[in-house]
Amino acid sequence: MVPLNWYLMLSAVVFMIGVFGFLTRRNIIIMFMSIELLLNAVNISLVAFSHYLQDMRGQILAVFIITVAAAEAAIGLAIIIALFRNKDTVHADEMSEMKG
Amino acid sequence: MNNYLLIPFLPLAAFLINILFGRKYLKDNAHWVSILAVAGSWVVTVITLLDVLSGKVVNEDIYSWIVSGEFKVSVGFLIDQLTAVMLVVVTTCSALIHIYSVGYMQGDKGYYRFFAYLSLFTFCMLMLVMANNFLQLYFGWEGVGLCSYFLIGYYFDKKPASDAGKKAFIVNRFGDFGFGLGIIMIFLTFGTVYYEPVFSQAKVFAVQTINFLGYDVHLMTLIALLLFCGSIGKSAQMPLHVWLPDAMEGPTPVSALIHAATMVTAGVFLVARCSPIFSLSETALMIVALTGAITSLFAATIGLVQNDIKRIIAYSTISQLGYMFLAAGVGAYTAGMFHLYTHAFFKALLFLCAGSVMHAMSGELDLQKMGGLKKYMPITYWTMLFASLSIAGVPGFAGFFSKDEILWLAYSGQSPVGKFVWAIGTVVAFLTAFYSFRLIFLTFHGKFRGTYEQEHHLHESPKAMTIPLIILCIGAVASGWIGIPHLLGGGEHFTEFLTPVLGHPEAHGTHAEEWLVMAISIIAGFSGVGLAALFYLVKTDIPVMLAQKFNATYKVLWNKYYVDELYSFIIVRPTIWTAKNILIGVTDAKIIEAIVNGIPKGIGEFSRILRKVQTGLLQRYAAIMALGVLIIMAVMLLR
Amino acid sequence: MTNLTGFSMPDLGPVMPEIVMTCLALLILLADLVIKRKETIAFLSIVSVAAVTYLLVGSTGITFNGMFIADNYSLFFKLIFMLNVVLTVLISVKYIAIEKVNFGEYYSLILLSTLGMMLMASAGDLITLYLGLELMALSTYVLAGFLRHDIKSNEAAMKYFLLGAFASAFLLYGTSLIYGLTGTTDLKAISSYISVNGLSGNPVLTLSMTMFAVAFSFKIAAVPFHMWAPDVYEGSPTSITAFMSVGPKAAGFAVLGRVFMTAFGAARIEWTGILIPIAILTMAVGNIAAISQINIKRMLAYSSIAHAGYVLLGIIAGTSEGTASVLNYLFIYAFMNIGAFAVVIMLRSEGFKGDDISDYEGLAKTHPLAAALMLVFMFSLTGIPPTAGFMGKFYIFMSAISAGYTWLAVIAVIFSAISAYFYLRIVMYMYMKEPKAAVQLSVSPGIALALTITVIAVLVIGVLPSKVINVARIAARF
Amino acid sequence: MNLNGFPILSTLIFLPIAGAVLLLLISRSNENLIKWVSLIVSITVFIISIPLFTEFNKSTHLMQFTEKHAWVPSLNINYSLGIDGISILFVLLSTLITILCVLISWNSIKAKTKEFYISILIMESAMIGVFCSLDFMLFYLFWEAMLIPMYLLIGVWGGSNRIYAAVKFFLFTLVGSLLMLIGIIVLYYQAGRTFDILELMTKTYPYQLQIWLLWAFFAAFAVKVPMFPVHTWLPDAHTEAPTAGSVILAAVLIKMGAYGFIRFSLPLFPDASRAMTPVMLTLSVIAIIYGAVICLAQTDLKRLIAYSSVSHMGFVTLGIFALNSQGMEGGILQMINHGVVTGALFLSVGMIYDRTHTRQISDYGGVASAMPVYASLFMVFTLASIGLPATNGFIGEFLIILGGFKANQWAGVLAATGVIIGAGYMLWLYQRVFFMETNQKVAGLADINLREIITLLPMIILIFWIGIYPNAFLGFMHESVKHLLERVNSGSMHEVGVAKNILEIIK
Amino acid sequence: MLSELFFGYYASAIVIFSLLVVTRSNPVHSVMWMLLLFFHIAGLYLFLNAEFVAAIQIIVYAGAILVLFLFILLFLNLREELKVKRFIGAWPAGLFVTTALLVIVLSVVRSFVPGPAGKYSIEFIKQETHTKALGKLLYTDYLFPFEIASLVLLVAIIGAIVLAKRKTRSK
Repeated sequence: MVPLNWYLMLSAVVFMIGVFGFLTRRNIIIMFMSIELLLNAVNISLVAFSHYLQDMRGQILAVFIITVAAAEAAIGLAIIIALFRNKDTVHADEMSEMKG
Repeated sequence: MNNYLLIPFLPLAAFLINILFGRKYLKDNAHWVSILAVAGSWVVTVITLLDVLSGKVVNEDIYSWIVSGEFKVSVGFLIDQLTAVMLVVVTTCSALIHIYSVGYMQGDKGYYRFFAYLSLFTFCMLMLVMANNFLQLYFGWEGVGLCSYFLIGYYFDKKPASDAGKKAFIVNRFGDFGFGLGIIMIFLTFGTVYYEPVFSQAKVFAVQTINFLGYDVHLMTLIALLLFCGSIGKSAQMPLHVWLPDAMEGPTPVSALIHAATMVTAGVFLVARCSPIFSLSETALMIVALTGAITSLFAATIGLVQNDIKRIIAYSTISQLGYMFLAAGVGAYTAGMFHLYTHAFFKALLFLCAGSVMHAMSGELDLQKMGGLKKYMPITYWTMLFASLSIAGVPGFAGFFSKDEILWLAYSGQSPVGKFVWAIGTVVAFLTAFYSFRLIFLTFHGKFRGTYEQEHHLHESPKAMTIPLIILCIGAVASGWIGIPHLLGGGEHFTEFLTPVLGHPEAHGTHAEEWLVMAISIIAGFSGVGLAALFYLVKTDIPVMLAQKFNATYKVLWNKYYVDELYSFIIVRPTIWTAKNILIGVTDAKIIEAIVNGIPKGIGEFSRILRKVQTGLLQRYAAIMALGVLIIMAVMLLR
Repeated sequence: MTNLTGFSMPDLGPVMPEIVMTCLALLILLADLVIKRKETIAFLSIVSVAAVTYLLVGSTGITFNGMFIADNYSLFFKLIFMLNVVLTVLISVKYIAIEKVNFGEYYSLILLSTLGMMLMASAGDLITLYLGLELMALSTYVLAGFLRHDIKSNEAAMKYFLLGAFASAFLLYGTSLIYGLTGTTDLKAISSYISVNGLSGNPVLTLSMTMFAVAFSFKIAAVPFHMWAPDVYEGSPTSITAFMSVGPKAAGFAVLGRVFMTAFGAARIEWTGILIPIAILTMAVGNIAAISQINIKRMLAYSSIAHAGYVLLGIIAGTSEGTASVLNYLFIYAFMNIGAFAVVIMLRSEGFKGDDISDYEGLAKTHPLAAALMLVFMFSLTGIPPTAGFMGKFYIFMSAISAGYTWLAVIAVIFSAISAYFYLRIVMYMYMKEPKAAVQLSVSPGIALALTITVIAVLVIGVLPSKVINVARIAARF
Repeated sequence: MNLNGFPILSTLIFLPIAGAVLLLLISRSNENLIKWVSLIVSITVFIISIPLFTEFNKSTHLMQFTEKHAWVPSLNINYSLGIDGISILFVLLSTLITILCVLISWNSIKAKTKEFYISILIMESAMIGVFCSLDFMLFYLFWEAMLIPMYLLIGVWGGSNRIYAAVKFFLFTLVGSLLMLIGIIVLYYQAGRTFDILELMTKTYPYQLQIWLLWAFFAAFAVKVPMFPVHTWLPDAHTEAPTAGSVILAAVLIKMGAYGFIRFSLPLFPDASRAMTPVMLTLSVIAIIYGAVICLAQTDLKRLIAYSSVSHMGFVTLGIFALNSQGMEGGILQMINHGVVTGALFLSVGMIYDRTHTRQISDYGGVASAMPVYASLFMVFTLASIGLPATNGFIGEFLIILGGFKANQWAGVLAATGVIIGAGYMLWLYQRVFFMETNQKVAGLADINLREIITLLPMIILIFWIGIYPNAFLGFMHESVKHLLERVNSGSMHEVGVAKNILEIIK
Repeated sequence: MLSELFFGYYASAIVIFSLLVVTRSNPVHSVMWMLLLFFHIAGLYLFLNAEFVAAIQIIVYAGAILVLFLFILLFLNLREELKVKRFIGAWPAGLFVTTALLVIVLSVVRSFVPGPAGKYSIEFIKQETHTKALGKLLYTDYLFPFEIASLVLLVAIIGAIVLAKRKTRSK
């Protein structure tokens, strides 16, 4: 029987890879994907919990997270398009109109 | 009681009328108001003198002035023998000088202002003299200081005059600083500032010592010396004498009234009034005597070489005041008061004569430019001669009696410094005679050394000026006669009159010694006159030769021992220097402002750094967030 | 577990305001197709908000077995949200016309975002909390990027979106840990589980509390999670900045209060340990960074960060008095902040951005009334007595000191003195400098009404604060 | 006892505000109407304040004309007003000063006159409020409310460097008063949730807490007084403020700091104040000498007078912390005197400034010959400022030096030197401005007109009235000061004593 | 023993694929690796007998969201994208922070004590079939979040249209 901790460690690793991607990649879309990674990591741990706690709540939350992720993707990409139309770049570090 | 009120409040009324309506309405006949007021108070003074003579002493309060906790003081009058003497002196001199000023100040544009200030001065002096508590004395004290500031600085558009006025006031303030502390010490020890209870309980505290600023000091000496600080300031004794010579910038009647007869004597009056306290402390009396003696010697020496007629008389005033303090110092308060009484007359006379000489010489004051005025101004000449004879101590004249009394009592009193002080007194007598007659000979005898139109313009002063001179001359001569000593068959009425207040001075010498002392003082007086005649009438080259030979001492004397420069070097310039560079430059600008402006500047700097952190880069924000999470987790888990 | 047939319809009474709000939002979305004049849509949305407010007062209770709690606490917050919506709509009517983004969706998105906030305020369960938060967040991202043609607005939306998603990921991770630990996501059940099993020292609990603290700090823009606020406030349209500076922040505090008070009530010492450094940092950075700002929107952003710091003091106090002071402060904060933004909006006219502080020079000469209004708001934000700002701050300091955090109150006082400097700078520019260019104000009935409401509220509450304080004290007992 | 129910103090506070609102309605153009309305309002306020003076019952230390209404019941904050011997004189001073300010700025304020008079009227209500309030919160509200109009007065109508001065004034006072706010709240909880000052005064607080709170209150009051280290805002504020502004600042605002010491620091923290008296005395003596010496080197007329008020206020704090009845009464009287004298000095400087538009002393000289009436009035104020007997200055200074000497001999002696330096710089100023040759810049000046004389007349009357018959004013204070000193000196002495030996037993 | 082996494969696959997603310079390759990642995660869910969630994972994530990403990538001109460097300048700092976070979280998670067992035992789910159980719950206990989720989707639609629509039709 695979102990619960392994799942948690797996989700933690995936989470941290997502964070690393978010912090270091210049391309916004990749940053966006890293966020999806984060959410998936959380889903893994949730489903694992619901399996070991024999309770459905985790999976329900996972479902809701997936729906919200879909909504986020829609809006995120809309913003990227609007940005791309004006500034023709998709790199985060070129977006520093406002500072100070 | 109410007629006594008239004495001070008549001049006050005159002052108010003159100051309020002077400029527009009274203009040139403002003098009537003041003269009537002074004359009125002179009349009432005579009445009070008669009452006091008949033994009626008054001590009454008018209204309660300050009440704060247990500190209660009110405006009140104490009329006793001492006050009566002072009242007579003040009102008579003031009245005569008022009349004299009518002539002297003819046509001056601030005419009404002058008379207003004169009346105010008389009011303050009378309040000072008639006070029955120390605070009202202080009120009068500062009031006369203020009037002397106004009157010295009367020609305010001239810098030296306004400087002199300011200097007089500030130097007086130094004295009043000590005086104020004295009054506070009195209140703290006796619980009240009224004369009567303080003097009666004085003996109770005779032996007590007190811790003053860390030192254990004999209580009575402390109070006496603090009060004495006030009198040094007011009566221009060492070291606070510097303002009197400069005060000559004011009009001459002012010098006559304030810097000869009345205000400067207030110091002596204070010592006399507080005799119960002073007599309880040996050291205080000794200090008073020594200060008086040294100041008189010091002033007399300077008087030898001065060429400005008013300055000479001013130094002679300082010297004579030294005499009075000398007398008080040896316990002979009555003698001091007697000399004050006679000195008021002949010194005022000297000043007024100098004034009429100046009037005639159209403002010229330098002795070197005068000479041979005898034939042009006979009345001024004779009155000034009598005054000089009196001051020189020639027997028969007022000065002789009062000075001799002091010297005798100094010699025979049992004060430890008596003999030493007597010796100095005799030397000063010789010097006084010398410079007084040097002045007479240089102005009235010999040939005229002034310019042609001055000579052409020479004339005797008008009646308004000469009548007061004559009256004063009578006073200068006759005033001594009421105090003729027993030795010469006199009744010593003056001392008897003042004994109830000031106590009777005991003399332990034999008649022979008394005769001896009198003889020595007469010899000193005549030799002074003779020497002056020799120097300035017969062989006029000797003084010039002496001046070159002892050039150094001559220069020191001529520059008044450089005391003025010394003060400005020690006190005035360093304070202003500290104010300019240290206080403004350093503390205010550097330390406090640095902190006060520094903190906002620091915050501003820090805020600029914060703005740099906000680079606008998305990843940097995310990195900082992640870092934040990391730190919080680390702190929370490790705690 | 009831079987399918025995399913009892949960009592919808308490949820009625939310349901009505949803329907009205959709109605307005449709109305936009029919009605051409946008002013009527604005008017419609205000009417709908009024209707919801009327409903709100009556509806209290717990439904959906604990997921939705409509108690006094959430009612007070919903009042703040309603106030926020009304004022934002009023000030944005003319503004979005000037900015040429005059679409109907603007109003429906605002209503939906407010709906999200209402759900957050009365979320009794972490799931509803997360979904409410996402609903509010998503609509606010869109609103932030509403000026499609302006690069700054796009950038603002992008930054807000990415960092928002990042923060909500942390929230989810925290939720999953708590779920794993306690087996439930219902706040009351969590708190009873923790107190029963005495988990207060448990590292997982601390970790999840930190995660929650991070997510909520992001929402209320507390340092070090505040970096997004200045750029987003500056970039997005000013009416939305006003909306964002009050709405989401208040919702963040509502959730912060509820989660930490009920769920983690037992582990109070731990989470105060987390919040105290955050509060101090927030006050420090908020006040100090604002001093050297040149753009007024950025300055107001930093000032709103600083105010978040002060409110955190109330939360740290942990007592019901503390929560009451938080409620009171947020209510007053809504008025003065939106008032200040309204004046900023008035300056925005055709071809004149009106964002720089130097545009305010000599305003007192050209437009004395506008300058006077700004003066009142600036002094209120500083916390000078006759204004409501002082009452808010004073009550916060009182609750902090009564909870024993006197030293914290002293630090807060020193920082609010520093804040006086940059608020004063605005007043100084307006009153003590000569006007450069002739500034032409764009005044509309909406803005005029909003300004009157806010200025009266600021002055009246400043002088007679007892009404608001009493209501806040009742609301604080949950 | 508020004379047949008429709430006199509230009217005094709210009438000026009503006046200000009335001014709001008047259109900006007819300035004359604005001026006359504000003058009438200030005069009516003064007239209403007179019954306070006549109806005052001098035999009791209890508060009179008291009013109490609930304000924020949930936090137990009440709108309670009342005055006693200590605060009555200040109320009268504020109402009188406001009239003079309106008169002095009749035609010297050209720009934005409406806002100017509104600020002055609001200032007046804040001032009266501070002196009458008996509830800490109400006191704090008025204390801070006065910041805004003063900031605007200095900032908008001030001189060349007004912005720096206004901001400096605002921040100095704000930082101080915010620390006081914390002190107030701590006190609120310490004394069982009450802001009522009278109730707070009956309680005793632990010694260590008293020290902390004393220093918190010291921060607020010392800045206002201003005491030595925190005084640098005063010269800037005074030189830059318009005449009316610097008159209000000098005459009333500065008094609030000292009033705060008397009303709050001493009675609330008796042991701490007694322990801190040496520190306070040293600070006051430094302020006296430092302020006086620095005046010697000033070149700007207003700056000199400002530093002279630092020195005078040093006297006041010396009097207060002498903790004996002479010192305290002298201190309070000196606060009134300083208000009258420095107020008058600033009024007269304002008059000459309107004519010559320069504040540099070197530009003046020989003004006496051109303006004799003005010169004589200025002389009276100079003498009062030096503390010449028969003027009000002397009474205050003498009592303070007496009280100071009783408390600590060194303090008394050093303070007395302040009097000498004071005479020095004032007479030197008077000489440079009025005497000596007439400077070309001030040659043909017109003497002061009737309006200006009327402005200065009340001051002259007050100077001589207090100088000659001070009991009219000292009479008010006796009971209140006695009560205050009983509280400070004995106060919780025995409790502390008891507490101490219990500690011994335990140790 | 079989389950550990099975889990080992899945876990390592997921970790490798996510690393590849994050590090590849060509965004299209990243999307491809992500697709594989989602499949493996779905597999893991099956292993944890959450069939319905796995199905949704495949349909929604792999099907909808990744396709959306591909559309966006079409906008990019890939050649210019390849030349530019992938990571921001300060990427070591990011790496350090992430590894530190990982270490902390792992240390906490290692000693994890799960909460009380709920009612939904695995046998019950098998007997009830996972989708029915999930569906019933969604429509009874979790009706409220379900409705909110629908609103979230609505907002997504409105937002996408408002922001991304080509021609502005404002008045």
